[in-house]
Amino acid sequence: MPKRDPTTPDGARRSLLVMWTIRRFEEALEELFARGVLHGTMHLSIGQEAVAEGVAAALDEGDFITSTHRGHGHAIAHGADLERMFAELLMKDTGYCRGRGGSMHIADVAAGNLGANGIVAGSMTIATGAAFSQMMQGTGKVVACFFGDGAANEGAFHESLNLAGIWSLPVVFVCENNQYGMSMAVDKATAGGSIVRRADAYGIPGVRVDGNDVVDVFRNTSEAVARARRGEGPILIEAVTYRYRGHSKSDRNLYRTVDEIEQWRKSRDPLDRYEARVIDEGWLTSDQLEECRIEARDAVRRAVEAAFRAPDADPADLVGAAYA
Amino acid sequence: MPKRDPTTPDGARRSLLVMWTIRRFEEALEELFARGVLHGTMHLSIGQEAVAEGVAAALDEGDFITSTHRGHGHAIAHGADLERMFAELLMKDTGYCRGRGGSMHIADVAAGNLGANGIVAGSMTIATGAAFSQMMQGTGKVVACFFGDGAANEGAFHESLNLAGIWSLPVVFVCENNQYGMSMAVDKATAGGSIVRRADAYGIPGVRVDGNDVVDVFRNTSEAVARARRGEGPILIEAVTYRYRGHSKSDRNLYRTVDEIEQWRKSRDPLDRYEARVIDEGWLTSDQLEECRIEARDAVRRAVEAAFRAPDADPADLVGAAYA
Amino acid sequence: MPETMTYAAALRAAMRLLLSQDERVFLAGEDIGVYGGAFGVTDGLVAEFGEERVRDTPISEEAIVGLAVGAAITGMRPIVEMQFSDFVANAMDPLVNQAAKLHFMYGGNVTVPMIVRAPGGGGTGAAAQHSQSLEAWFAHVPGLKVVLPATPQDVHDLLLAAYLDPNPVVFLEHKLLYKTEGPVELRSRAEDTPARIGEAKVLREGTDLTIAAYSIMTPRALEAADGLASAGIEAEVIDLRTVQPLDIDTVRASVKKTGRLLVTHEAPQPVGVGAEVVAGVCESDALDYLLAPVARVCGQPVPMPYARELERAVIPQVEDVEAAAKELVNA
Amino acid sequence: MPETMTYAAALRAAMRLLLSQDERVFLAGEDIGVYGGAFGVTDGLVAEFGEERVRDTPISEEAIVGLAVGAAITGMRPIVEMQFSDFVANAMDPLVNQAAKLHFMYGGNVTVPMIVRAPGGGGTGAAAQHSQSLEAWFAHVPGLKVVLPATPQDVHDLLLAAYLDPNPVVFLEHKLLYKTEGPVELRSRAEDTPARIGEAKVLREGTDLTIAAYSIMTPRALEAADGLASAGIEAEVIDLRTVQPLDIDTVRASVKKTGRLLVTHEAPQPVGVGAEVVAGVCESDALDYLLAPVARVCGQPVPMPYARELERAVIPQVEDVEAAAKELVNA
Ligand SMILES: Cc1ncc(C[n+]2csc(CCOP(=O)(O)OP(=O)(O)O)c2C)c(N)n1
Ligand SMILES: Cc1ncc(C[n+]2csc(CCOP(=O)(O)OP(=O)(O)O)c2C)c(N)n1
Ligand SMILES: [Mg+2]
Ligand SMILES: [Mg+2]
Repeated sequence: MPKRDPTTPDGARRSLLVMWTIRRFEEALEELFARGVLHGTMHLSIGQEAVAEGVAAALDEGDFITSTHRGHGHAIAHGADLERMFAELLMKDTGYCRGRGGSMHIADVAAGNLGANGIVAGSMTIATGAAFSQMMQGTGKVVACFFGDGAANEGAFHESLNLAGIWSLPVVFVCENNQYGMSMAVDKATAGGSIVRRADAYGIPGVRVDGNDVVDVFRNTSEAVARARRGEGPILIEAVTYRYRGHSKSDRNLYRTVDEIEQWRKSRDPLDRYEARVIDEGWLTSDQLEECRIEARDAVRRAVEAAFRAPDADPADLVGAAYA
Repeated sequence: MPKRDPTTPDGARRSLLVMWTIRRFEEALEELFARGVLHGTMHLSIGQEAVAEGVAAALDEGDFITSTHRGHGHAIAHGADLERMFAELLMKDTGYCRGRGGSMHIADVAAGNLGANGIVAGSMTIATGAAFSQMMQGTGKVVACFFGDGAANEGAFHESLNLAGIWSLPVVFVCENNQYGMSMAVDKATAGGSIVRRADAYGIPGVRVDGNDVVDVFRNTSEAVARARRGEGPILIEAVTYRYRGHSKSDRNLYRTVDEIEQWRKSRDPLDRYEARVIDEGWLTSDQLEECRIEARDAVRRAVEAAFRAPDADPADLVGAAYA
Repeated sequence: MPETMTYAAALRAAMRLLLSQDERVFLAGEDIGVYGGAFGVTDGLVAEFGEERVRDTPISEEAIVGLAVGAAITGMRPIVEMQFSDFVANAMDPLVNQAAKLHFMYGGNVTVPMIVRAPGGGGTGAAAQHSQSLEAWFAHVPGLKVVLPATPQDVHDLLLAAYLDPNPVVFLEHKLLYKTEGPVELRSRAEDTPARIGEAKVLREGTDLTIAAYSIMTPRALEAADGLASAGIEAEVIDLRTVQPLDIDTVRASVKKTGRLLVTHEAPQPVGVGAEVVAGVCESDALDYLLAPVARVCGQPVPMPYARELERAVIPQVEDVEAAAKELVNA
Repeated sequence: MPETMTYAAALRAAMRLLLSQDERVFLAGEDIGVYGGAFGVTDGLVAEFGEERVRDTPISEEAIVGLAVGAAITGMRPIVEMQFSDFVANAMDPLVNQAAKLHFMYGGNVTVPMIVRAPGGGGTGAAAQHSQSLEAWFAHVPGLKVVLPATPQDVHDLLLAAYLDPNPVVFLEHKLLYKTEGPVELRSRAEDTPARIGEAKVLREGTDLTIAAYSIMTPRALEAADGLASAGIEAEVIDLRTVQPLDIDTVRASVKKTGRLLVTHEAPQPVGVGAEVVAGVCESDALDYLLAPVARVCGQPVPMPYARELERAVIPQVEDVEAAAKELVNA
């Protein structure tokens, strides 16, 4: 999708639409899951929509993202086709991965989504390689690498930031700090207590943003992207946010309180806050707001319905499929 | 070996003896290698003796070390038996590893040397585990973990410092920054340009010491060890030093100048400097100095000779030897 | 008196016993504390034994296994968990270059008594990066032992046996087995375990062919044998239980009796454990007893797909074993 | 006209050709620049092609392989080096969980054309952590191809073939082969390579037994065959050359001719490539032609020791192959 500025009327409409689409998409998945028509598990990013959209909005056409196990939002914000996403989860041959990948592996390499990844921090070295590729080819393109607070303790984090640092690669590392890596509170897992502070260890800038404020995410990412595009190297952005749902479908939420969840939901929801802002700043009217919501809901509905009608993934196609 | 204070007359004698022993030991190895009686390659620490001794002198009886591919000095400073070391390199059954390990794998776990390691940064997670063990068992013992500047870019570095940091483990991470990881200059390999600065990322203290000054290494390590022993957690020490010899036997030294090597050797040699200091401070007389040198030389000679007489490692013992 | 319990519960009971019996034992892994582990295996243990001994770790697989190595060589008895066995890809250095090698490389002067538990296998829709069966890698590495229990009783007994072993043990559980139930005699001391690492077990006697299986394929092989029986084919079913060491003698003896060999595992066929079983038979005098070429029923050589029907097609099913057995006998 | 050159030089020439021919190709690894690589394989290439395309990296194996994956899926043709194949233990996630899986897992919409070069094997006194032969791991992973050239000509031609392959290729060189010499016809375009990944080669015809080998065991098998010939035994020697895909048809055809099979590799026997070769034969009609149980001559099941005599005892030698072959034929 083309760059958009969520602080302009036109951009606000598009950003709001993206954020509502992400939420409605994942709510629809929850329903499908409850109906038993999905397989496996899934990781929902409800509550974190501002990070996905704030980053994606700051990217130019042709820029790349790498994503995580909690990647529906990233894919949608980067322009994924909803029907193909649903089709993937519904095990259809028309899905992004022909039913072979599922929730954790939505990818559209040609369109610049280098893929969701089931390995925590698994996409960090890949993002670094893709950024290297841009530098070598002189494309002027940038890679935005999403990862979680938990991923920041993997060796891959360290090796990636170091390599990107010494070679000044055009990659923006975006840590979605949603307070937990599964059940592990970020403070318990992170020596030093701060992820963004780690940037300094690699001599690169680090910036902490309000991950529930799409405008804050957008502005800081835009600067980081511009800097990277100028060849000045990587940046680490820590976007502070929160996940409302359990880690995955098996989560009993024993490691946090209902109160904590409610607190975030009530006072810091990224959609509520952005909608209020959009009205406040006069970027959109409340009618236009409502139109966005409806448009998102309808798009999701249409996509599910269409996906259901698609042909199932075909076991006969598996022979030799491990190789190109 | 028991703790010793290189700033006292008795300690100075012992520390000097250790440092000369390391140097003579490795010079003897060079000779043996030239004579073709060794197998494989080896990594000499000539020029870095002050780090090994400064750290080892700060440890109490019962404290642990983990070591690297360039580990002869660490082992000797920690009290290894020279004859068993030579025997190992000479492929004798009486060697520390019964001829199975060689230069890169001198270990004496019972005596607290948890082992040299051929994998760069390979001993860092092990040191962390050993420190965890001390904490769990309440031994009050500390682990000193040697590693190189190159190792600081491995994922294991990151995961180890993070884990030791959150659990406040009694481990002192000692980076021997000898300016190169094989042919790679530390500045080229290290984003941010500083290894000690990385400590801050984990919320632990970092201190840079003159690795060619045994007193500076000793004092800072002593403080770090005391702190770790009090349960206040890990520290990162960066000891700045220099390797005179090639990385290993196959090194043509194309990545640095002869001039650079000479500069270090002439003006910053750890033995020259410590000897001058020892005289200056009146810790030892020049006669005592000379005695140390002779004692080291003789000990090395005796050890080689004895090792040569030992029985060869026996292939018949290999059956089932992979398992305890 | 044996109680009926799940594989997960029997495994948990073994860990509980070890934590109670030996203060050197500790558990470490991602989300094994209050979360109870991704599959609930450690559920409740942190409440019972505290956060010190049932340790949630950061997401740092290399450090988790390295932690175990360092702790094991200094007197502890670590049992660490990889949340999914696929993530051991991040910990191959401490497992293979360290744990497996130290005892030998350091001349026998150290032992590395540690257990790495890891759930493997597909069938849960978790796709390519969360469904692998990697036992072949570990069985190929001298210094490691590799255990793959198939029943609640075995998972209980073999964990105790792994604890008693002074070597690093890779203990591979199959996700689909966790909820399976069976009778379990709980041991009251680890030393009471009757299980021995390196002993296969003949679960069903038969005369027409030998089916060698392990882990999830063991119950499937038994079910196939039932089906075969009603077609008049009597299969002898062997649960290998451990693949390093591998109890090839039991397989050879069986082949001498039945004259036919079928090996089955969920991991892909090329250079899998099945190949080793076949080779172990065909390099012995059991070869002379073979009435037909051997058969392997293994996972299809593709990464594990997500979609239910694709996954089913990749993973060997009861009917695949049955069909292959029939073909083998009727060939 | 073929020139005589070393294995290392022939390999370097292939890299030089690829760097010249295709600007998407780059090399990355530890000390591959001015140092020339730990074994001198890349010597001079940085002078020729510059530091941009012949990239010294930090000591970060996971990042090196991950770099290759990210670059490969965005249009580059990376050739990266693990300084010793043992260090791939640090890079199993990007290699196995990423490179091998992306094409399938992402529904075929991406290819990962990359080469991971790695020197393996013992015989240099480098001991347990610098001497492993890990091909069995990779051959077990769907999505990877695994190549182990034994001659200067093959290392040249197969590197070009690996470049032409759109899949991730693990390219395993043996340290002791680097200095071996042989005639090499240098290709002037990658496309001119006659080598095909998945094609074994019969290097010597024989009637009494089949010896299947690869990498360093190929020259040893040939030497053993010479010895056997003087004892009146005619061995057919097959160089497998690639183990994934494995050209089992060539082995089967040979066994049908000779009636006896000996497989040899330096890697330890359990669940090694040799087991797969045996299984591939014994699950086919070639089984019926076997006049004797198969034989495997493999590395002893211990980590690689340092001492020369210990190392010799662990690594299969010419005389081990010869002795086993005699036993097989005379059994
Ligand atoms: C290498 C690896 N280790 C562990 C896991 C299991 N796992 C999946 S998501 C997750 C938590 C990740 O936390 P974080 O990075 O903060 O991302 P979040 O789930 O909060 O979005 C864990 C432990 C995994 N998929 N990969
Ligand atoms: C995991 C791993 N990668 C690469 C190597 C090869 N290697 C051995 S030593 C070395 C350089 C290490 O540099 P540093 O950590 O600075 O230690 P130094 O040699 O300078 O003492 C390299 C690349 C190795 N042994 N292990
Ligand atoms: Mg998180
Ligand atoms: Mg160094």
